[in-house]
Amino acid sequence: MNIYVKLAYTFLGLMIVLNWGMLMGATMRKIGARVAGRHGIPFKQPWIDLFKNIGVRTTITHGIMYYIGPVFRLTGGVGLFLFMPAVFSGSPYGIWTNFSFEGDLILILYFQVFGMLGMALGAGEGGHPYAAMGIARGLAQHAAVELPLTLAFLSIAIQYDTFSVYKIVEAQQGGFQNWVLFTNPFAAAAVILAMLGALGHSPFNLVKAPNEILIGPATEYEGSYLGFMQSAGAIIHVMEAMLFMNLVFGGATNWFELILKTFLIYFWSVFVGIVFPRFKIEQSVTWFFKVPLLLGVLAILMYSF
Amino acid sequence: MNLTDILTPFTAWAGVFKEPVTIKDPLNREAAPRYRGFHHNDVAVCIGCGSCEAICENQAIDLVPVEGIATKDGDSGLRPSIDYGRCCWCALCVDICTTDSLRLTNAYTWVDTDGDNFIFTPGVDAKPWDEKQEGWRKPQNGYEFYAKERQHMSELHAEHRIDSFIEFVKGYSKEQAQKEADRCVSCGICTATCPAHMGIPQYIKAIRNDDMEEGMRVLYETNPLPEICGRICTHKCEDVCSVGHSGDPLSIRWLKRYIADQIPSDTTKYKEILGTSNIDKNSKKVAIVGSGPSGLSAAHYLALLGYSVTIFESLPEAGGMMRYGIPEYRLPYDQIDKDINYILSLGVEIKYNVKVGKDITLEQLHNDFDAVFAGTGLHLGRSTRVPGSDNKHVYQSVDLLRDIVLGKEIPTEKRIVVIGGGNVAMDITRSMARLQMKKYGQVNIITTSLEDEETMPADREEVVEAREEGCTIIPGFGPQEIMIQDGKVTGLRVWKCLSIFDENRAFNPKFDQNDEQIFEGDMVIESIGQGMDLSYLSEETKSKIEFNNRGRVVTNADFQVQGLPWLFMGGDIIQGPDVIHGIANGHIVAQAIDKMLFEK
Amino acid sequence: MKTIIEKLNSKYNLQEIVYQRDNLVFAAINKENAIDAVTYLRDYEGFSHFVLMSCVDWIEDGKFQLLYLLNNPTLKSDLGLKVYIDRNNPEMVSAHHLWKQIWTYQRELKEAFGINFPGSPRVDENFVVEGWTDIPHMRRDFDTHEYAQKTYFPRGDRKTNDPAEYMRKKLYPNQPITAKQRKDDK
Amino acid sequence: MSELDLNDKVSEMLAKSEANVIKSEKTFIHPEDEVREVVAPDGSIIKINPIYDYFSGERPQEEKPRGGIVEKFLNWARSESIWVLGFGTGCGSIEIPPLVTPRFDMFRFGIQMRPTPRQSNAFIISGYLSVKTLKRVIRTYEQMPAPKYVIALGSCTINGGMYYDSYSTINRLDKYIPVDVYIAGCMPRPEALIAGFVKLKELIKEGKAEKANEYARNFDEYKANQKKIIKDWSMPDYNW
Amino acid sequence: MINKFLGFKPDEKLLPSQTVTTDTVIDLSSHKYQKIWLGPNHPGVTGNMSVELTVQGNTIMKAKTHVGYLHRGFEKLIERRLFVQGFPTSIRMCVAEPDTNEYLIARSTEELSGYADAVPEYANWLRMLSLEMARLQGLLRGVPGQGGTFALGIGVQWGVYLRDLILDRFEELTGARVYHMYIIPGGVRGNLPEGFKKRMEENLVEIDEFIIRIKKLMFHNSVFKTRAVGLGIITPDMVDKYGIVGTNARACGVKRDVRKDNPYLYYDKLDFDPPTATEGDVYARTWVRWQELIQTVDLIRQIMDKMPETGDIRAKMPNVLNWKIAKGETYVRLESGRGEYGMYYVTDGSDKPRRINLRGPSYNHAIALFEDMLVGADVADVHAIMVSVQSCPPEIER
Repeated sequence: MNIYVKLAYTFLGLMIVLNWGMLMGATMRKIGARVAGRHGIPFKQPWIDLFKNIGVRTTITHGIMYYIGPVFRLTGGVGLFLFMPAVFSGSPYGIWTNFSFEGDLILILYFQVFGMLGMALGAGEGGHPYAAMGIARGLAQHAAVELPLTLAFLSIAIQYDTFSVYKIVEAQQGGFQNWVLFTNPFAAAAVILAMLGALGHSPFNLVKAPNEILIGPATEYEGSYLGFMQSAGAIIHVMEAMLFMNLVFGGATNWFELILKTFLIYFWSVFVGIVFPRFKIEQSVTWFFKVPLLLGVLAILMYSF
Repeated sequence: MNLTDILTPFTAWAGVFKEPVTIKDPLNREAAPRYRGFHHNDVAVCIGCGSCEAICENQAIDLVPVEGIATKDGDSGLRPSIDYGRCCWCALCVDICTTDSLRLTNAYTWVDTDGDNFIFTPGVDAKPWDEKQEGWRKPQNGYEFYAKERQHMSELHAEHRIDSFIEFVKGYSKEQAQKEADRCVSCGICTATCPAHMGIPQYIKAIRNDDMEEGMRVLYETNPLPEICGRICTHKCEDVCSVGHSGDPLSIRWLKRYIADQIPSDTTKYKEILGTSNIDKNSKKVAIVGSGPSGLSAAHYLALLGYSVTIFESLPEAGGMMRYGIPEYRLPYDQIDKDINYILSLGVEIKYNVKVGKDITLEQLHNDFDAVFAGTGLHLGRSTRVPGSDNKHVYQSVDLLRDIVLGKEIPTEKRIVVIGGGNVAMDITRSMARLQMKKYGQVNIITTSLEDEETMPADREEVVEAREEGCTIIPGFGPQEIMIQDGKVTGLRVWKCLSIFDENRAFNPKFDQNDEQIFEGDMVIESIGQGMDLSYLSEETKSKIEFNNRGRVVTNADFQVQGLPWLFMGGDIIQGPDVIHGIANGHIVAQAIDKMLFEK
Repeated sequence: MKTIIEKLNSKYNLQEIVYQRDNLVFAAINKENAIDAVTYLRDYEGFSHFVLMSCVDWIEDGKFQLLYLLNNPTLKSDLGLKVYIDRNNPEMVSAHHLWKQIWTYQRELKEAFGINFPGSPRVDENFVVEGWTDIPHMRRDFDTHEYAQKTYFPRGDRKTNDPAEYMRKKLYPNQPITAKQRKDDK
Repeated sequence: MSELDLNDKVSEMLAKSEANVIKSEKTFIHPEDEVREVVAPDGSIIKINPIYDYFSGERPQEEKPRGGIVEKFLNWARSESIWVLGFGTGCGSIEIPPLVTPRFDMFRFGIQMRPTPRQSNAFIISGYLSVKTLKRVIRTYEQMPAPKYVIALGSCTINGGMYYDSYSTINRLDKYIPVDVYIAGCMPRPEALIAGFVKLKELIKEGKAEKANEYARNFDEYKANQKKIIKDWSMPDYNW
Repeated sequence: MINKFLGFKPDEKLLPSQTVTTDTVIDLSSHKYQKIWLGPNHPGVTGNMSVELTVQGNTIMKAKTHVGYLHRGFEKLIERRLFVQGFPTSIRMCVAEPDTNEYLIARSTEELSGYADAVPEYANWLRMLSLEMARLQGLLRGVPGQGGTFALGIGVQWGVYLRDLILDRFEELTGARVYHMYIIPGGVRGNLPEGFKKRMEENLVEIDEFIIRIKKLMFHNSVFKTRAVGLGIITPDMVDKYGIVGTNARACGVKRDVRKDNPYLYYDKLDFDPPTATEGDVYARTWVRWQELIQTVDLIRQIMDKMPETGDIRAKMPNVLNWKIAKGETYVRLESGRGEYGMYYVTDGSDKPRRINLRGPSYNHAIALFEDMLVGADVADVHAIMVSVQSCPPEIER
């Protein structure tokens, strides 16, 4: 396939993911509102918010890293998309496999941290004490989440003897009994639990706890930077869900399946998040080091021998 | 951490299947029927008393003039304007509103971009909520900010008072007076209506503070006859009292009497309180004809200003109509003397039994004095001029009342008919009733008037009291004939009166001839009004002055007679029979004479 | 309660003892004995709950009246000890060692009335107003309305009319009636 | 400590306490904001003035609307996405919880709460403002990015309300920061608040809610008013 | 066991919080500490106040409460107002439970002017109803609000909705949602509207159901327990030392309730027993408040049962514009949702009070107690502790 056509498709895919991310966010908020007994925001709200943010006139700078923070975050999201197959079409060179390649799982693990690092740098430059505090919490928690997650991924990699996400997806085709969820339950369990931390909902959202530290890293961001971060957030949420879908829940063979599965995966964190308050950072770190890590270790042990 | 604690919270998700409880259209949601929203004022009912302004703790209410609402008796012409930059919607203004005109609707939305727009006059400036009926109104069930009922004035019971002329209204005790004074909202609307413009809220305040000397000073500022006025004033102030709009009006008259009663009858003490021990005299002299209320009032204020005042009185004692027209049970003579003695102690001289026009002419007075004030009053009775009214058993109430005071023999018959519905009619009715009681041991007196029960000019309590005393009062009949048999009066034939005035508000009674009644009586007393006796004016003087269509002398606002600048006339002969008007006239005349003599 | 008051009276010589209710007594005590008495009440008579500390400005007597209101949870009774201090030199012994919250009250009184409590922690810090330059704001001679009027731009040219005065002007403007009004008119 | 030192300390303390009985007219500068000398890493001594060194001293500039269809579209977006700062300045903030909860649910109108001034564009002044809060409000208002809107609740912001005679609260808000919409009431009901938002939306759509530019234009006037009552200024003239 | 085995729990001795006391010397220039401000522009603080924190990492070394952002000088303003004008002003002293202020003002003036026994019985029952409704609406916000401090927003949403229903009833009864201005010296300002009891009962049924839901959501919630248990402990010996009252005292076993100790209105005719707990931590305080919620619902039912059908609502009092009270002083208290709430009231024979002084429970809870409780706590817990001691800034600074 022509590289330009490929690029064009990837870009189209990115747009779909961006819009789906926004719609999904709105839907989740509406569901949350429904539990509380109200209607919640209109579905179009994220887009309006985005345009509004672009329309903000005042821009305040705190230095170059302050600009780059949101860019890093967006890069993290886009990077995840670029190197991960979106829709499985039976061929590693399919239209929606993007730039997936052998060993992309390792890159993906890196990109997961990338956004967080960008935020750290930008927020640090912003100079707000709450931003610094939020980022310290964020990094601590991220490390705690990353550990069981990585163990589970490694276990899956060992299971299928590959670091290619495409191949892992391919291996899971042919019915849900082939999903990692059933073939490697320990790794799946570790992922499902660690997912709660990765998707950043309660009880693991102390990073941006408004009760204590306003909204943490993003405290100083306004206008188009914030818009940037919102769109990055929308992409990342879908990408995280897509990653777990690909690795644990058998991937997607068409866009509809992708949308359904990412929705359900994302919904899982909302499902837990609405009814549980948030942990303090040492409590959440302890929690991740307890159950998910143990499961991750078990998963590794299961396939290492 | 156990499994229940992990799983139970998920029960909250049950809510996701329920219909949201959100209010669909919050912009048009009706507030509760009792909600305290925005103000509405029924401007037609409101009298602009300003109680709302007084009780507002935020100074949110201003009283502003409103176009199309005139200032008149009992209505200041002002209406409350409310600053929503101050209001806190406590509705105290509604709760105290004397007329119940102010209320809060249950409208609550007012959004504006300009903060200056939030001042408005409810009821005048049209607002979207004007038609709303729901909202906060004054609560019921015994909720009142000031007592609605006046303090009961203790009186002698009818049985005990009917056979004597002693004063039967006992006056307030201190506790009663303070409770009554406490009802006042100090609006001051009464001041304008009072002909003398007395400082009513001020002296009521003095009662609340139990400061009688201050009260006395307030009284004497505008009224030198407080004891008299405290008893027999026509209290027009009480008719407009804002407290009276939803409840009994304040007993302003009794409160005035209370103050005056508290000060002992001692002219030195009076002078001490009022600060009139030393008055700088000037060389001007003023003559006053008649020692009625206007004459005494003028004398008082002129004396205060330093004039030498001489009063010429045709009767043996001072007081005029107050003494010779009002029965003793309403106004005891010692109280008249109390007020008059103080005035005399200021250096006013009275020449008794001197009838101007007969013993001395007005022109002589003009020569001897710098100015002359004539307050000669209405001492002539008016006749109904119905057939038979020239009979000798038909009397004039004024004459009878005067004769009672003078101690003459009063012809008292067993059955008496009185024609008239005013206070004088009541006075003669009740006086005659007392005489009948003394003479025959029973009362048999019928009083009839043209006006019906509601429009009778007499004070309500007079009518009630008269009935208590056994008098029969039958209003609404017009006399047609005094029936005479053998030169003796046997009764009065009357027709039912349908209306008194015609379309042009001219006196033109209409009668229902089918409804004829005959009130039997051995004597008839006419009490339908009094006329003035201007015989002391010489023809020459008369030719210089003008008379209006009612036969009264035309004066300017200062009661200076047109054409004769040295002559002032006032009191009943100008204003009609009313003690407080007389006092007010006297005061104005005193000021005018002062102005005339010193500003020339 | 009566016995406690009597005991306290014999010990410290109370004045102005008022039984406001059965379980609420106010009494004045000398400035020197006040903290002593409060300590005694806390330690020996069971008045362990400190209710409030307040101050009343009796400007006409030139005095501040401090109030220590103590509560006895077992007797369920209150005792208010009043201390009069000189208004021109307001100073009182600090009681912050007795209860933990008293320094807050003393800090507030310092700001609101200008009463000094030497040794009380943070007593000079701002409590509720910031950068206050006028006389202490709770003193009676501080006129808050006047201060607000001249400081805070009240809106608009509102004008009100006294009904009696307005009616006089409308209905009988030329009749100078009372001595006072005569004076006003001139 | 020698006796002499102790005496000095005591007299110093006394002087301090005397000075505090009636505070004299002086400029209040917080200790952290005082001009001070610090040793730089290279050993040189530099003088710093925190208020002017740590903050931008620049005045606010007018930012004219671009106009045309783009501006119209943006105005529509702005009106449909009003982010309110979660700063309860007065008692009116008690009616904010009902707005964000099921009964009135203002999210459906595109109105959301934001915790930081940087991300908010509407500021609800919920009633009276004490001078102490006014200082924070000015600081917060200036930190909000333009275009920004101010909704003033209740009598207190219009003409002082109940507290017209209080020494501590201001009488009219528009002397200190420009106000877009006033809502009458003490306090206004949530329904009235929603009506206020509807009005604000209309204004934004019509392009009339440009009060941030007005603030920049009349900056000196506003500052003079603010400084007249905030004695304890101790902050830069404009808080970016 | 597994914790020990895995050894993930850090050695508690090494945690800084264990070494921090109120006496710890803090030298800011050592750069070990950072100063951060919580509030006043901060969604986490209750009302409009601020806490100046000196932190080391996540641990608070020192805390200072700053108040005065809501200062209006009520006590000064009421000195300028007539006796009847006091209550609309006073009600704004505490926005969370406004009726308590009205009652105190009314009761003080009645007591000092000798009209204390003249208040009609019906009015007193209505006063009690409105006070209990105020407590109920406060608790409906407060109990889930404690969950809200840990980001359990859903309970707050329910709670505020139900509070709104109670506000609707208030609107019906008093004519206003929040500032009711209902209890006036001498009585109250309105009778019970027709059908009020029925509508109230409907709401109470809904609240009963909510009480169960919130129990499942909060008190059977592992994460809530993890956060709240053992946090911000008040020990019984602190109660008298800091002047702690109300639920804060009851949650550590010191049973103090003005309704029981010095019964006012007709509380002695009602059957209730204030709930207590022994632990004295945030969880216990919330638990006590939750039980109080049940009890308040029950009390409202009892009041509606026992109150007379109708009657006079206000005593015959002097004209409000001319009302003067002889020289005197008193202290009146009641049990608000936060504890003993009292007013010291001095009159001097004029038509305005000489001095009033409000004793709000927050005055002690949110300054002296709160500052000392924060030392050694985590920054993330500041909000939770602040809400759990029920700080209410407008009543501190008035």
